[in-house]
Amino acid sequence: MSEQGGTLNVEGPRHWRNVVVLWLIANVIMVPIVVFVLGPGLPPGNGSVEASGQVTDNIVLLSLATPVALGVLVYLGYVLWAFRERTPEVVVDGPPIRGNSSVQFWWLIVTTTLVLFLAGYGTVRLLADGSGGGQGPNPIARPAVPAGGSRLVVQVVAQQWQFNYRFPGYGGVETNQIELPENTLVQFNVTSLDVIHSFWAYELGVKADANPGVNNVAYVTTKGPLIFHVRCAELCGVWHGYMFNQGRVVPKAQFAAWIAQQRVKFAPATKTLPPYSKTYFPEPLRRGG
Amino acid sequence: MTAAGKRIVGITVFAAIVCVVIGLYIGLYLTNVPGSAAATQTSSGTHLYLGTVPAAETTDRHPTWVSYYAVDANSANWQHVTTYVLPANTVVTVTIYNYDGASGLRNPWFGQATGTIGGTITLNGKQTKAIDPDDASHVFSIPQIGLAVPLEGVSDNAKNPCGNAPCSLSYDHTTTTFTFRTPGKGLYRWQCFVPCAAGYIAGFGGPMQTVGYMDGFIKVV
Amino acid sequence: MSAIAVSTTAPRSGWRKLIGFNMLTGILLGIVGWYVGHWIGDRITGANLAYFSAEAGENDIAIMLGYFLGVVGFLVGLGFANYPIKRLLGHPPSLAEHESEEEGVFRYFTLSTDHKVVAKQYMVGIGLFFFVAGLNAMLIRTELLQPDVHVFGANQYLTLVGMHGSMMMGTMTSGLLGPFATFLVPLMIGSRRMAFSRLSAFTFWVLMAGEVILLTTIFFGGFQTGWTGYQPLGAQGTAGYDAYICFFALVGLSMTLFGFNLIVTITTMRARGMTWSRLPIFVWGAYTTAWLMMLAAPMLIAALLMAAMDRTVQTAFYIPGQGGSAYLFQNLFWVFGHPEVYILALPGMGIVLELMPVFSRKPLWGYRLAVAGMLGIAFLSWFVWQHHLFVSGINADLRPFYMLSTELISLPTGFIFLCALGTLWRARIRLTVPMLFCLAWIFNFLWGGISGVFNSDVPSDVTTHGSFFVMAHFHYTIMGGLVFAFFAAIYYWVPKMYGYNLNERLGKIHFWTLFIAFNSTFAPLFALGFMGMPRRVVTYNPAWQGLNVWVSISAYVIGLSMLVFLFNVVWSLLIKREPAAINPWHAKSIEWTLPTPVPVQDFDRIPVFDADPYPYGVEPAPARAPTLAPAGGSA
Amino acid sequence: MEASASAPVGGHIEPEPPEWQPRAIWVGGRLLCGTISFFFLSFVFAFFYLKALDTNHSWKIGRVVPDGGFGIAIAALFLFSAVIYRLAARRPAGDSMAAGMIAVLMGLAAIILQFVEYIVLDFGASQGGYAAVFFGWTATYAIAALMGLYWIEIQVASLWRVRREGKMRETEVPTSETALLLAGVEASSFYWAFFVAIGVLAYILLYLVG
Repeated sequence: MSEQGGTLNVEGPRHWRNVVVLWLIANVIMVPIVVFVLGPGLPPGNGSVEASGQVTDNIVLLSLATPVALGVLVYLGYVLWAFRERTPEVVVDGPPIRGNSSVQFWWLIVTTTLVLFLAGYGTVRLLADGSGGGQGPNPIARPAVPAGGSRLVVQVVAQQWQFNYRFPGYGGVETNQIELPENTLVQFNVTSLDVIHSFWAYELGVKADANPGVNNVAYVTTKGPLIFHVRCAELCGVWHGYMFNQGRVVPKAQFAAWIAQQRVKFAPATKTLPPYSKTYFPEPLRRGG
Repeated sequence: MTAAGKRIVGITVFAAIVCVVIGLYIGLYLTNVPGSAAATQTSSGTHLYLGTVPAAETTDRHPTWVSYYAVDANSANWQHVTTYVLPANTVVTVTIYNYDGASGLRNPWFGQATGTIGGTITLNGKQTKAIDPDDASHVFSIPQIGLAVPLEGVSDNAKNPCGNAPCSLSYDHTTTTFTFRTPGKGLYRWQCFVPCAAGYIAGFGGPMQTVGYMDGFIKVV
Repeated sequence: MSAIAVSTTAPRSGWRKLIGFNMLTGILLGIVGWYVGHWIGDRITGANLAYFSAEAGENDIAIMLGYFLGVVGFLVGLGFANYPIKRLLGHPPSLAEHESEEEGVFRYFTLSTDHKVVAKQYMVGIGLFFFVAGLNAMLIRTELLQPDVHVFGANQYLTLVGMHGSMMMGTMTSGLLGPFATFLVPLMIGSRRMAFSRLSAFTFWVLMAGEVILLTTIFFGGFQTGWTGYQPLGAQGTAGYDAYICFFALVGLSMTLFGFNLIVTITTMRARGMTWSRLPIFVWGAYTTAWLMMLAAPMLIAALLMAAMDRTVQTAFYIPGQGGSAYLFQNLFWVFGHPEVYILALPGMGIVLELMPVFSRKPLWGYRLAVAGMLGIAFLSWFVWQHHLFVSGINADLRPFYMLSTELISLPTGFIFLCALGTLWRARIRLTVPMLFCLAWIFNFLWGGISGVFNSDVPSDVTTHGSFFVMAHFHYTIMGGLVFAFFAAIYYWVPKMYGYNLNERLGKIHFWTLFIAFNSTFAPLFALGFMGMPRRVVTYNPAWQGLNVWVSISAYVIGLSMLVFLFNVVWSLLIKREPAAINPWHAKSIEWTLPTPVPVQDFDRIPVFDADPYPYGVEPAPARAPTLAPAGGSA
Repeated sequence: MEASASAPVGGHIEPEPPEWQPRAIWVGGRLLCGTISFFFLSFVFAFFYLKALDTNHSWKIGRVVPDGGFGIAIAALFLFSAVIYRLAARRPAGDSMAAGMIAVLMGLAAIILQFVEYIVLDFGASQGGYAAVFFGWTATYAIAALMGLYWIEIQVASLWRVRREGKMRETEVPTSETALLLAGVEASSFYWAFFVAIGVLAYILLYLVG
């Protein structure tokens, strides 16, 4: 830009230096607080490997956002203090500064670097294990089975307004409760029978939309025993707010016992279910009644 | 009157109209919720009698919608209410007279009764665990406590089917009885899982989405 | 502008005014149209019930036709058909409606082609529905005082949520441009009028028709889908969803034509000397927004037409089992929907940057950078829409791209920030009410932007998506951004538009209560979202009740603060009526050189521009006020 | 400063520059093309999206083949209408009237033919994704075509009136009616040609690719 007018530091008190010093002080105070005090409390906690990953991610984002926010706030506070009109009755114009190319240049450099770093960092984290998000029918990020662990496929069947869970490895039994074995790579195949729902297991760091006719896969690697809450995160009709239940991560033996018991309990229903499939198109498709 | 005076009067009248409109909006629409019915206490325990009909009364707002009614077993008094008040931590015997035909389950899993005592229901006097999913007419379900009871539909070639509510016991119907233990105090919702809303995509709109027809609350006190 | 000055018919007087083309006739014909449409719909479907499936007692075809003919009747009654029919018969073009040459209050209830009248119509219309939507927000918070359903029905609650969202979105897309761009763009670029002045009136009245239609949803069972209207949930909705479809389609129509009108005006009708690099930054904001409105809104209309066809003639665009896809709606909706949120944000940025120089007494810092920022936002906003669908399972391998594009959009947004902040440097900041709102805009939008980073980052979004966190995020950007800019603009330009001052003390009370209550309402929602509270729920974990009560009470304070504003408006503009000075803010842009109220022809001569509108601090100071003879002051 | 430049001079009101309105019509015609292409882009997107997804193997349910004869007839009518009007718009104004009339009539014929096709078609709108796009796209296209035809018609009507009266009228715009008519014919023919190009695309996708 062809800027007329002076640079930032022509005269008077060294405002620029003051702002930078204040900003540094604010950072020295706030960043450790954010990283070490707020950080560990960030969601969704350490319920699973993926959830822990999200916590780390949130800490990184927050610790980068803090200096940015502090920069704006300190600057804003400073200019309001330093450049406020003390005699508002008289209208006096300020200096006609129309820009400063070096400030603009460095602003662009710094923000671009930040943004590219964030996007790169997010991509790396996402591609590492999928971060518990729904990845559609052909997942690109497939976490490895944990050492000494196993894997389990659970189908989440969402319908208005209840989540059911189907275990293809256990005779295709369908239950209205969910328990998962610890230290296991769980593959959730999320689908819906009617409208869009979203399977959100908060403590496990899993969220995957349940779309009718779509198999949306999300992975989670469980850690130790835990109670987790499942809620629907996509408006699905009148009982959307009531579409929740509680699940448990339990030791492997306990899980084996539980699933065996469920198979017996739901034997009559299992007989009538359609064969296990990644998507279902139940009749009637169109108009009921 | 001065011009300013006229404007003040005008503003006051306008403000009053706005307040009335807001009052009507809240009073007539927002808080217009179906009423409630309490379970009957007898010497044999707590009983709840419900009826499901293929269509609400002809005078109803939606005379074509399927609906639940609270039925008073003694006086054949049908009430169009869908909030049922039950005592906490008690065994309740529920009897549902179903006058509606079968429309089949979307998820056949709900053909099995769950959450009842013993996991069984009594259908027309016979004890059973499950019904054929294609014969299901409705499901009485309280998902928060894992209760789901399928209701068998009236046969398609029934001789004396009921049209609009109220339906007396002389019409063709199926009777389902089950017992369950109520949870602690609180408000629980119940719903149906059979896509029974005629005329709606996948049978899941209208009455299936509206409290007062195929949805309601269990108020445990 | 001879067209405006010449009147061919003597205006009617007294009650006879009511006979003719005006709002009353429009409403009456609208009602007639509704019944005619409904009747036709019943006849059509009566012949073929099975196919159109009207047996549910709710005939979507009849309702849609009723709405359509109702809108047509309303517009005909206002007189919108007169000119097109004349043209159809070969009459030569004209610019103004003669029917609307009423003087006085009555002209606000007619089709007016004076951009200043349309702007004031917009102001009142937008304000009305802004308050209706705000009332719904208060009611939502009332229900959320307790974790259970306790005041309203579960269905009514979701309808409230949907009405609040839809009405705010639909209204406030025109919230800044409607009143302010219509009023100011013709003044600022020296064009005296919008390029198509009837179209300008049309966009307003069609928006009002849409708003009323949305309100009628409560007679048809409401709609349970929220403002996003996702399919196939919408497809199974009651007839209340038809109202939603018609409302949003009309909003889309209004937006498209408004954007079109603005682009044509700004492109072709700038006065001599008003080069692109001298365009006031608010006009740039309007211009970039107009491109988004003109191109994005047609996709919304198309998406809603498909939804309407699914509901009426039984196509299967969104019915998965029949060859449709729920993703199709999500894609189309958000291809519109993401530009839409910048349609909301960009004019606000324009207003803040326009006002900053006035109250900093400095030229706008980095004008070209600000323009680049606006253009960059407008361009990039087309490439980010799938960040709304990160966990939907749609195109999972494209998520890194959308993450990048979403985060890239913070660069041009950063430009806007830099320009706002740079303008404050070494300034002489005057903390007037409009300036306070502008500064609050910076503060609020900062948090909106920073929380946006969490939503744009996929791993973090896995938790925040669909939760109260997202809700807090977009309220910080839209309410903290757009609504604060809206009030800044009101306090700043109302003296010019209406000719009376707003009370400053009440303005400051309004500002401080709103600013504090706003932050106190939405900051806790970030925490609630982080704790796992999903959006649009009627019930929640009792452990969250404390925070929810806090939020509800803060929301009520917002409501009270709005009542203070309302009182201020009523008191200052209707009762006290203290005449405003020509240039109360000592601003240097052209609208402040005109008499108050602005005469019908705006300028007697088409102005010639020789500088940008920010010549603050230039030595010697340019002559300000008294060059202005109040020539057309009484017109 | 513009402050002094804008000072109103009492009494005489300077009219706006006469080139503004024709230029606005020219730009408006182009912008409408942008709007309408984004509108139909949604249908193009729906077409490829649903075809690619083929959910539940329901892109086409049963035999879903539109009548190629209708397709080619409708597309040809539209195409001919656009070509003749656009070509005439580049020649003296008198020619545009006849061409415009033909264009309007052919356009109307195409629209009528479109609705006749629906009556004789042997598949319904609910027979899969293709049927949805087919009905949705062609119906909205036919209805949107009316808007373009209206625009052409007002040029034709004005030219007709000018011929009958033997002179241009005073307009209330500070621009001569000749200039406005020329701009109107030019812009409407450009828009109509563009609009018909979308129709041809619809023909290719729906009848040939489908």
